[in-house]
Amino acid sequence: MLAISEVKKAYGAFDLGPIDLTVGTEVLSVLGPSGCGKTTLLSAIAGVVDPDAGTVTLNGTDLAGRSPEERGTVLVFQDGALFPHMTARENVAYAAASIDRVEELAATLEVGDVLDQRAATLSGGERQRVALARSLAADPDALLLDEPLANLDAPIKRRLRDELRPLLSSLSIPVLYVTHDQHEATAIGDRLAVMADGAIQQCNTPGEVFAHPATPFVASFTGSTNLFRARVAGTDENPTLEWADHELDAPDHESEVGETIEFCIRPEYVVVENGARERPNVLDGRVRRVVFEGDDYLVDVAPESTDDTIQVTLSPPVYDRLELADGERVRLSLPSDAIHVIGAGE
Amino acid sequence: MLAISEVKKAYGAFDLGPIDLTVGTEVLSVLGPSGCGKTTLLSAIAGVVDPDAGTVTLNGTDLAGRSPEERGTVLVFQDGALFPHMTARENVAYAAASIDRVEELAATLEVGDVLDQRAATLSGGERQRVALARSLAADPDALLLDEPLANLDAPIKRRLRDELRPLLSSLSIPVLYVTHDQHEATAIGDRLAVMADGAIQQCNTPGEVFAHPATPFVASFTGSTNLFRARVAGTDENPTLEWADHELDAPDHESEVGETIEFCIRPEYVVVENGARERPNVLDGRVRRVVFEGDDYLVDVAPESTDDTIQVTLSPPVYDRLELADGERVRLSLPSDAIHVIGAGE
Amino acid sequence: MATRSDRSRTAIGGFDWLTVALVLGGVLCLYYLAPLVSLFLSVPSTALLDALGDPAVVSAASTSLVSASVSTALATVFGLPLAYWLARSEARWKNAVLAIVVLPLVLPPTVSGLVLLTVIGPNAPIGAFAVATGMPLTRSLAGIVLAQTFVASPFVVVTGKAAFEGVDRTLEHASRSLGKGRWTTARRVTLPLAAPGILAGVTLVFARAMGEFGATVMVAYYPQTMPIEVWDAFLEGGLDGAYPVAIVLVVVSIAALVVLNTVASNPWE
Amino acid sequence: MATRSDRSRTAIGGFDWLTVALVLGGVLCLYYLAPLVSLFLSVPSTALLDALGDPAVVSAASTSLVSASVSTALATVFGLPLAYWLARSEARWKNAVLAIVVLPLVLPPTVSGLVLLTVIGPNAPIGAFAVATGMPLTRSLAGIVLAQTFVASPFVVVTGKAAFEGVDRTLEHASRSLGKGRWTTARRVTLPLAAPGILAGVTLVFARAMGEFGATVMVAYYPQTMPIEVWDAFLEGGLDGAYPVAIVLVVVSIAALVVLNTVASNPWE
Repeated sequence: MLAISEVKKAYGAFDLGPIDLTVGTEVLSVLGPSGCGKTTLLSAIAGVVDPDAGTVTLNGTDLAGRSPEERGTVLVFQDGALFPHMTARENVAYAAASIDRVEELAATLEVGDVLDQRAATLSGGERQRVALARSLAADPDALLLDEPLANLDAPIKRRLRDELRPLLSSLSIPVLYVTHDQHEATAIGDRLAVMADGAIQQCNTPGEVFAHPATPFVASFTGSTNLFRARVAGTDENPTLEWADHELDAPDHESEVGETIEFCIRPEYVVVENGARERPNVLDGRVRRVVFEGDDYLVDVAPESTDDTIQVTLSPPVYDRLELADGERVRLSLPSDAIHVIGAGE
Repeated sequence: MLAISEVKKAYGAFDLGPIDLTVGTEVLSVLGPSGCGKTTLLSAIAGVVDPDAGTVTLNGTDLAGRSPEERGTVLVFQDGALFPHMTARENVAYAAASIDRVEELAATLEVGDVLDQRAATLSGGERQRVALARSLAADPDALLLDEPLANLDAPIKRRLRDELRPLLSSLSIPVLYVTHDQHEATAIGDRLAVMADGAIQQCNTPGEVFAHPATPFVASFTGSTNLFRARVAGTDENPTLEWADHELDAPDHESEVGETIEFCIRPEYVVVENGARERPNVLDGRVRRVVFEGDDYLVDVAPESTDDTIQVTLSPPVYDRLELADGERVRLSLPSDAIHVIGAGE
Repeated sequence: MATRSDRSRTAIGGFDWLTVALVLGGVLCLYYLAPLVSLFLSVPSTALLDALGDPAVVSAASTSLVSASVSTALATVFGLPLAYWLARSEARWKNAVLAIVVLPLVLPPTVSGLVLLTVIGPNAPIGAFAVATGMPLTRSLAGIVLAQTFVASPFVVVTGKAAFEGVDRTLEHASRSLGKGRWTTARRVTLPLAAPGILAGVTLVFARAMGEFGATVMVAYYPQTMPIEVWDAFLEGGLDGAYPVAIVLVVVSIAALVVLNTVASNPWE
Repeated sequence: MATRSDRSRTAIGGFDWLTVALVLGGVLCLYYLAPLVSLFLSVPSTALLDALGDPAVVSAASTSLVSASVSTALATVFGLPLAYWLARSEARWKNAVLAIVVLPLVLPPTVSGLVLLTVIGPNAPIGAFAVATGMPLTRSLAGIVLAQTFVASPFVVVTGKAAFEGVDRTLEHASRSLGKGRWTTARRVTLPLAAPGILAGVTLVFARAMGEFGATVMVAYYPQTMPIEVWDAFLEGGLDGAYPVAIVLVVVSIAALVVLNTVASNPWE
């Protein structure tokens, strides 16, 4: 188990932490925008940067004062950080206890046929595979991956990501996986920590983080684009929100009647209704813009009587059936169990 | 109109072209993996690289032999390429005919309040906004954008992308927009050219490219992950494909009976069936893996009797209803009009 | 497990590299610095002031200043365009040109003086012609300038080249595509951004020209520049005679260092 | 529209910068090269062979080779750890240390010799002590080495620093996190990758030490090194006497250039 407690690091104007995280024998994704401190956190754990405060313990051992090579934590870098004066084989052998282990890892990561090439001649995907083989060769007690797929083309990224998940799980060690890509973070992590401005905003299962973001930042960064301000109109038995002149049924939440809160609903959960009957959580609006994203349609709808815009994600087969045009009137339903109240909106 | 004809450029081992493209007063997205020659193509059009062969004409004028400054083509770079020794205002004024124009463009791109900052102090999004203002200040006859949003964080990228589309359309000049991101390419482009290995693989509307990829590369790069080999079993009135021991109804296509072809179906179009009745294009399988991507579930299903895996994209509300577990039996339907035959599989 | 024991071994056999580096490096820095401090301690300020009034010293100082300024100007005018070409060209023979530029940097100064004499000496055709026109290229200010330029001018080429390479080419492409020609781009984008590096190159040329001894002593012992005056004074009056002039040259060197570490961009930083 | 007319103006006022750069740069390159060619043309090969057998020349050559080799070794041992520290440290006083290292590079060689004499001269405490022990630091091989080290050693520090900076720090972090200590990381990752740059630094030190004149002439006129032999021969026998020794030095310089442009990584490339 990797336990990070109260770790802080100041870099000029930027402050990381205090960070508290506990990683069991699982893959914990750390998701955050560039410059949020993800890499600094990994560096502090690996010992290549000295934290200003806080402790890192791995399997019960306090790592304070230990050199990077004495920690059992192995880093995997964005570009692989392969030693350019060595072949792929020499890179893996650099960390491996035996030649057999090199061959075994090369087989696992499917790089057997590029082992005798120099690092510079490898493709991006091969480079990362060799880098992973090399890091596994060091027999890590904890693996720290820093955006390992960030520079790969989409299809290779997708493939390697799908291979990585079972591989990382099979290691049965704490794995920290840092990325700025929400798809990667959710696909690879058993749990997901969202970071912003040097602080962990939320840490939970990916499903929970996506469904119930703890802060407006998490909501927005995980693509919960519908984030609105409303007034609490009812609680307990009858939790409702007053948003413009709509009254929305909402799941139970902790705010008081009369309080102004923010609520969000993921654009995948908004439903375009066919029925004409008036129901709770149903509202009328006009299509303001349709964006085709290739595998999705994003439809922005301006509801009557508010200035907010609701975004709806429609899968292409659904959109093909509806054929929404700009300016067209639509009726939207916001399912009450998809509504999530974030808390007091400042 | 920007017309590129037979443009070629060799760079060591890499060959670009021959490229033929015609861009009217529209936004043409050029989508391709890193190193496919997108940037070289833009450089050849802008005149900062001399093509080995071919002609580029803009509004009827052959640009051959013209310096970059005499072409009326303006480049926008990935990192903005703002002049670091100038403020944002000086950057825009560098290209602008008058001070009024600077203010006007700053207002359009919402950078009025950072105009007096130096380039280095701007955030990524501000930098690209200033870069766009500067390029519009030069009053371009054609605009060439080279991955302008590639280095931005997801929410800023999405926002700027959504603003860019109407802005670029309003210019009424040919716009070439180069990117490796399929979502960006489809969201921004009126048309979409897919590039690989220095050649245009397909150029059409985004909807057409996604629905009917011309080559296996286009299919795979645009996320049509279900790409299988089959035998043509019937044509004309009764076009069918034989895939393992399934017979699939398919749309009309140009192959001959008995030919081996590749066909694809986008994972968004595959339907998980509830009904028990046997129908054409319905097959049984077992769930092999479920990947949660945050806004989608990717479900890999192994159909009985083939080694192929079918990927299904389910939106979270749909998945929530189905709750598929690993190993569970499911029935899939491949709607015949979503099947696309690519051509003879080599 | 092998890796694990390897780890402990490294830890136990630990050897403090930082201390070693700082001790060895400290000795070296002390070796550079101590003689200078010692120099300042050796010279009474009255002797310095007396020396500064000495007509021979004043003459040497003005000869050095004029010749070094002219050499620096020549080096900049001829060298800077070459530096830009070296920074931007993709020609194959670029490296051959660079080797020619580096040659005077690795040539011993006395040899530089000697080879110059084979061209500008009174017995060589060009030198003889110059003597005939009454403007001899040896034992003259012209000779000093020629020697200093030969020895010092490569600094502005190599440092200027690095400065131009430091200007992202994309910025020039952006400027051109915005409708500005080569000249406007150079004036408003490339030169301002390369300026600190170019200034460093110019400073190095001036410092090297001011200090030039080996080549000058061969080509133009007279009129005496300051380094030759140091040598002459040393021969005549030993250390005490040479100190005051040397201190002036030290001050010039330190001024150059200050320029390199402030307004200019130190090429070794 | 203003931009459009601006464009045309630039085009019409077009001025071929490439030609200007190549003409000015060509003149400069010719100025570097012509004297050397002229030198080779001036010396009959028989004279060269005769000179190479001259005991004075042989003695000077061996003195130069031995002293330059020792100076280079000293510079490398003391300078390389400092170079690594300068490349990796984030200490504030790093730039002050760098300024001290650059100081000998901008100091005139005669002044360098003079300031060294204030410490190692027979009248200075250290120098007097050395004389008393029978190993004088002036007019001796030791003095030559001290002068050459002072003047030449900064090259290995600044070039080595650049070489170490060229090694991505991430690679060192990767090696450490893979369980390898500082020493293994240095030996297997940092040094192999920095080697061409370090070799360039060592080559420059050797070339500079071989060519050292101004400081050596002050500290140790005897035993004569080759640059001093060139000067001496020039005083005695004019150009013709100095040519053969000069040619040997030119060959050494060209060899250094070849090393810089092949196995080593030319710091100015």
